Amino acid sequence: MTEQATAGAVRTLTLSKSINEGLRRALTDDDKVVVMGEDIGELGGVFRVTDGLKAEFGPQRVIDTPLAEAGIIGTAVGLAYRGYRPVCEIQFDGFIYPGFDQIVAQVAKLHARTNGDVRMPITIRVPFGGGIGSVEHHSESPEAYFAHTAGLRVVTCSNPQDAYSMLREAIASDDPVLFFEPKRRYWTKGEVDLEHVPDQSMERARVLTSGTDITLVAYGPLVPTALDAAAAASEDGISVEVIDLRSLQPVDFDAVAASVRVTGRLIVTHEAQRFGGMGAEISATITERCFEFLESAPERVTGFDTPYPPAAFEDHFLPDMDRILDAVDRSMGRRNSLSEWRFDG
Amino acid sequence: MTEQATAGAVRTLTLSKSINEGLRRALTDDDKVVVMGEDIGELGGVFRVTDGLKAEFGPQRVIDTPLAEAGIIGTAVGLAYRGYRPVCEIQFDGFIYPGFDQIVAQVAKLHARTNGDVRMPITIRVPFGGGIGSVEHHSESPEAYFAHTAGLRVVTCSNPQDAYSMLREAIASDDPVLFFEPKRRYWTKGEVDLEHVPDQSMERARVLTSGTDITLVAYGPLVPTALDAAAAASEDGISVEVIDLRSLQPVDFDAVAASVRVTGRLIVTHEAQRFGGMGAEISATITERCFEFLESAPERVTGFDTPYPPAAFEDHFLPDMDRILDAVDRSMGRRNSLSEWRFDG
Amino acid sequence: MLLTHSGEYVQLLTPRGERVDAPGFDPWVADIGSAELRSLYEDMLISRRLDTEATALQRQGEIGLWPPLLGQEAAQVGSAHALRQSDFVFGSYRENAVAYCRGVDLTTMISVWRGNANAGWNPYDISMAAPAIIIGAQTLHAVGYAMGCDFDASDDISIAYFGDGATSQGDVNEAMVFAASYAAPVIFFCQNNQYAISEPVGVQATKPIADRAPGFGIPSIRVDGNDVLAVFAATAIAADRARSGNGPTFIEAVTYRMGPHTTSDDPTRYRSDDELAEWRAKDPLDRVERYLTRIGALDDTETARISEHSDTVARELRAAIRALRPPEPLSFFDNVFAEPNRHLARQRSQHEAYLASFDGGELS
Amino acid sequence: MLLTHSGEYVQLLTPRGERVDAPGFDPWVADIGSAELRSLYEDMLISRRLDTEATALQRQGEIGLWPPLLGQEAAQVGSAHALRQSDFVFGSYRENAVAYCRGVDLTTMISVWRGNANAGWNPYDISMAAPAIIIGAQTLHAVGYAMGCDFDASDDISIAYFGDGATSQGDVNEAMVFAASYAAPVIFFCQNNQYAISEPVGVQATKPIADRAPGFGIPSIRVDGNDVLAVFAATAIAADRARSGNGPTFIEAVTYRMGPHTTSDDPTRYRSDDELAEWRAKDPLDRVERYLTRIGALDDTETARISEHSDTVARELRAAIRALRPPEPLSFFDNVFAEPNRHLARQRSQHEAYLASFDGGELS
Ligand SMILES: Cc1ncc(C[n+]2csc(CCOP(=O)(O)OP(=O)(O)O)c2C)c(N)n1
Ligand SMILES: Cc1ncc(C[n+]2csc(CCOP(=O)(O)OP(=O)(O)O)c2C)c(N)n1
Ligand SMILES: [Mg+2]
Ligand SMILES: [Mg+2]
Repeated sequence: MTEQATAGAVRTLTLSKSINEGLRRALTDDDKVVVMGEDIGELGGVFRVTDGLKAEFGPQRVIDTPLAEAGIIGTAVGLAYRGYRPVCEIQFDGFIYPGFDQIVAQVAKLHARTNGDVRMPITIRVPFGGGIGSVEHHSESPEAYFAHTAGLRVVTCSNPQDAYSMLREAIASDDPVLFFEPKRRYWTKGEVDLEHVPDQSMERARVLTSGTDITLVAYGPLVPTALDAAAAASEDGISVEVIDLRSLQPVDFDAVAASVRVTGRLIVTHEAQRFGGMGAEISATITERCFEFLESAPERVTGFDTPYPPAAFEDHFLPDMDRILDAVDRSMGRRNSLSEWRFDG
Repeated sequence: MTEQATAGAVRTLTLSKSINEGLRRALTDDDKVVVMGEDIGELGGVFRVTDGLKAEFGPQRVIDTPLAEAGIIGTAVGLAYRGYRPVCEIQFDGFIYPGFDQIVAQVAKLHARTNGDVRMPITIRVPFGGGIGSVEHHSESPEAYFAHTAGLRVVTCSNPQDAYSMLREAIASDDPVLFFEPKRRYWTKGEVDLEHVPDQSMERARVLTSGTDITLVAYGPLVPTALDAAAAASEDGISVEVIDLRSLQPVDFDAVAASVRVTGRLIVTHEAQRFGGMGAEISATITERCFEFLESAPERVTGFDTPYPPAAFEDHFLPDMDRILDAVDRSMGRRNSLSEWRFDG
Repeated sequence: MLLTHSGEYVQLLTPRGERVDAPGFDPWVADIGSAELRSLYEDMLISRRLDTEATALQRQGEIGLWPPLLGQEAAQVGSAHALRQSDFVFGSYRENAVAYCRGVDLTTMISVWRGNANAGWNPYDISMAAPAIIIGAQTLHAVGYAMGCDFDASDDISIAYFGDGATSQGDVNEAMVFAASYAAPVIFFCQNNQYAISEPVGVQATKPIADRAPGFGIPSIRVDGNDVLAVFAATAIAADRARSGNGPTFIEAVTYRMGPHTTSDDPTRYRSDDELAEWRAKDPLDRVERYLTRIGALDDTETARISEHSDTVARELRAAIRALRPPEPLSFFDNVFAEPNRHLARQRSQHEAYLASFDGGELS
Repeated sequence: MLLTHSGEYVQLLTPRGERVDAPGFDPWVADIGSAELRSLYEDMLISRRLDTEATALQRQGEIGLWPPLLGQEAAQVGSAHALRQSDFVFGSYRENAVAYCRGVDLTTMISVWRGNANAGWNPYDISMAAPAIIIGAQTLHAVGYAMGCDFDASDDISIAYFGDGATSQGDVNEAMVFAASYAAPVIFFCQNNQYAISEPVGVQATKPIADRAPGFGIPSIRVDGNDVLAVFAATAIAADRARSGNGPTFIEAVTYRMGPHTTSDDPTRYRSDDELAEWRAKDPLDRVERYLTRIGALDDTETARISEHSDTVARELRAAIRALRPPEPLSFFDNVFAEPNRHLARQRSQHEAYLASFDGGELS
């Protein structure tokens, strides 16, 4: 690939358009790739992520399915048995549960079940997360269910380039990948190198800003929020290292641990409910691996342990810069509103 | 209730028979209680837990259902709308996933969805865990999925008295309860006071042995294993406080924190996969609440992040006394096989 | 067992407003005289008005989303009128005309679409469950409820409303299995409005949807869903069967969603103007108006009265929306559990303390 | 669209071993002369022998569990013989006679029931998927596979085996929706063995199971599942339809599980001796033996040869079990992922280090 080609292939795209281009590229490069889901054909998906693909690749490559998530995943399993690489779209996070059994009992386990004889190179795309003022079931963050399920890879992207590159890597992977798309960032724009070659970097976390006081781990929709918080903290003289986790299963604990050994402090933020969420695992593992380095207890800034609330409440439910900064305070040992809560047990 | 009545009501029962008696009592006391599931009628359930109930209460109270878990949970939701208190049996842990959507999107959320107008007093009984040499899907520990789901209560019992009392309390609760039964302990015997009155203690953890060096948290099938480990450790001069967690959502963090503030050390053990399991949440929360008290990093002794393996491997997969003792060593700061792993990142 | 045969289709009122004979069905509308039919018409007209109004309110930013029922008024109003108030309704998001017929308070209904609540009304106030957004899930609830009616030896019944798309979901099929197995007094009411968002019904089914149920042991009726009399008759037959211990019935009401899937949808991407025009000619209101006019049951006075009534209801809807206040910020913690929950109480208090730490309560 | 009508039931060979005419079906067995029928008989007999042997081995503690197929030999062998080796089979745990017909290696088959593996054989070796224990899940896989055959413009097809109980699961119904929607070249082969563990088929269905499919747009055939010729014919018809682009077919093979659900089950708790006796009289092997004997195709030499063959296979099974070695302890880490996985590699190494810390490797 010449420099010119690279240059020519860099375009400014929205995150959703990057995914569209990633799908187009995967469909072009490998005729075993099929894209399937509800309303993805004629309509181009409710977010237009699959816009134009059916017209370009035809109804056997870009498949409008009946309205049944177990059916989508289950037929994808059969297609994988036959050597296909299905890319399934689940229309919204909250609609993945009817397909849960096929995902955890079939997709996740078939490679192990067959002693490695059968591969499940299935990518399951899921627009996830809140902040779009939508109705029930349209704003959930179910990633922890899948990260807890042995046999699945789980990733999420926070910017257009990652959306494009990680999706291509997910589709190319011989293992099943849950690909969570931060739907409220679909319209975020960024430069995308369409010639970027998948390089097995999907499972690596990325340090976005380096810092020395606190390690702030975020992923998907909260990465920009984390960057804002880091900027605000730095005005206050606190140096925050922001890590975009990218892969949620496996987690790049090496990267997080390396950072915490420098900073001695950890904050994890996600939209999902706190109890048993990704934050718990990251806090527990980093405490195991960095106990002697920790200056204060890892903090979690997350959704609450309620169902995702109606739109009128979502500003309260969703972690924002202020709540992260509040945790920054606690992490630095400054007393604030919540400090006392530590000791009420 | 006179002392005599109490005395007369104390019987030595297996854990499974205790559940049978708990169901019998609930069916007797409240004619809105219905028990439903696959093979629970004529057959009395594959573990004979519902033995005799259909003959005693008839087919409208003890209902053999079609083979469909979503159907079982979904019709239970409708019965709850109508004022019933359904007790659903899922035949084995690994068969709960087809009902996952109805559990997480309906049962868990309906009370919140309706602003408190509709109650979901549904108990979902699930024999769970491994160690019985069975085939795939019959030995899983899916509790973390439900504990992470806002709106559900999740409990498990480790002895016949708790099996009886907690089940009655679960059925009496106006909230949905996932009731996990440690199937490999179904044949454990113990004294059961059948007149024990449900006393809202279900969500309280119980300290089984008090100790000063290490807090060892277990639940369900691993409670006896934890007690064995504590006994072995005490021969080695290490004083272990064993806590039977009982409730997994909510967790009685106050009890665990109180203990850790004394011991300064925490070990959590469960059969479920480690990543994102209950151990992660307990480790993270206790680290938050007891950071200054911790002498060493909380340890987790759990199943591995593989699917539950075929029977030939389950002795390796399942935490046992030796693996707990190994963690006791690390927790006490003695170097052992795994100590070096802390620092490899 | 099919009450109608495959491909057949019951119609009592043609698009031109002619009353045609439908043996077997006619007796079930014998009590519907011109006054009753006018009242059906009135509810359909008001439903349409409410729907148009809500769509407009969404365009004006007063509510976030609205799923129009334009074109489905006969299916919803006709079936709702054939039920008793003590029967229980399990619907999807689109059954707002059914809710209207059951006397829903407009404020509570609209609060959902404003984003203030997930389900506005108290289900026990109008014997109608919270709207189900997970496609098909409510059909199992309806069956369970009906089993409860049966256990209670009550002659109450339940009805499940769902769409053509929903018939593909496992839940809906399991609902039929359970309903048949327990001979539950439930009505499966499928509004086949030809689309599941962008997907034409042919993606879900290669045969008429009414043909599905008989294989489960459930008789089915296929009706012109734009014909309020046919819908009423079919629902009355099904309700009578359920009440008299004959178990479930499946109704396919063949209709058309004349608007977008929701106010977020752009139907021009997947269907033609011609198709829309074809269905507009089968409008469910027009035919009743024509018929009533022809038989002299809709004179100018009546038309004026109904029009005024619909203006009033539309005003009420607007007033309802204006009356909506932002809910108490932390109330989303309150109804997660029915019983006190220490874990959540703690989180709520923490967030309260956090909010209090802002000068002037910046976030609340 | 029903290839058989509701309640009808295709039989070519009566329990007494009489060949009866079955118009429409007879041509499909025209190629089955006495040699071919004897070979079907031989496979059925060996299947039964394997099944009896495995049951005995479970009683002796050599394997942990066995799901007997006693009584279902005609359904499995008859259908398996109507397939090509390049067609793909998706079955449940009970299709061990199908696996035998497809040439499964007995060691790999039995390793599952010994607890050494979750699926013994390599699916691509015998074009037969790993057994599905989650009831009904495999039917969707079969449909997806068939869609793939179609996309490949191959005339390979797939077949899904499942039980009467499975028909209640959402997955099986969704599989029919998808199969119909894409006209997938798949055969739905339901062995209605009258029970789902303890539950008689009446709990799942109030009508013959074959009646379910036509409502989905899938023609169905109901056959005497204890009649190997009828089963063969029905499967051949279905396979031909699939191969020639006519989409899915549903077959209900009416049979009986003469043994327990698995070796852990006690069927006396839920069914009568009389019922068993009634079905014993309809034994799938007896009738073929009677017929072959009558037409002189099963003389003493043949009987002796077949008996010897079955002894050999039984010996092979015992040898296979004795040949099974405990698997390498940590191999359960190895195939979770197809690609290297750092997280799991780390856990494996940790556990290895842990095991090494025991003197003499106590745990390994
Ligand atoms: C389980 C699930 N999957 C997907 C969706 C997204 N979705 C919302 S409405 C809809 C189409 C429903 O079609 P239909 O059942 O015909 O009802 P209609 O909207 O036409 O009234 C879809 C796919 C959902 N709400 N639930
Ligand atoms: C999803 C699921 N639920 C429950 C079970 C437990 N189970 C195993 S076999 C069986 C009965 C299956 O009956 P049927 O489909 O008729 O097949 P058969 O065993 O008769 O061959 C049940 C309930 C299971 N394996 N999977
Ligand atoms: Mg529709
Ligand atoms: Mg069966």
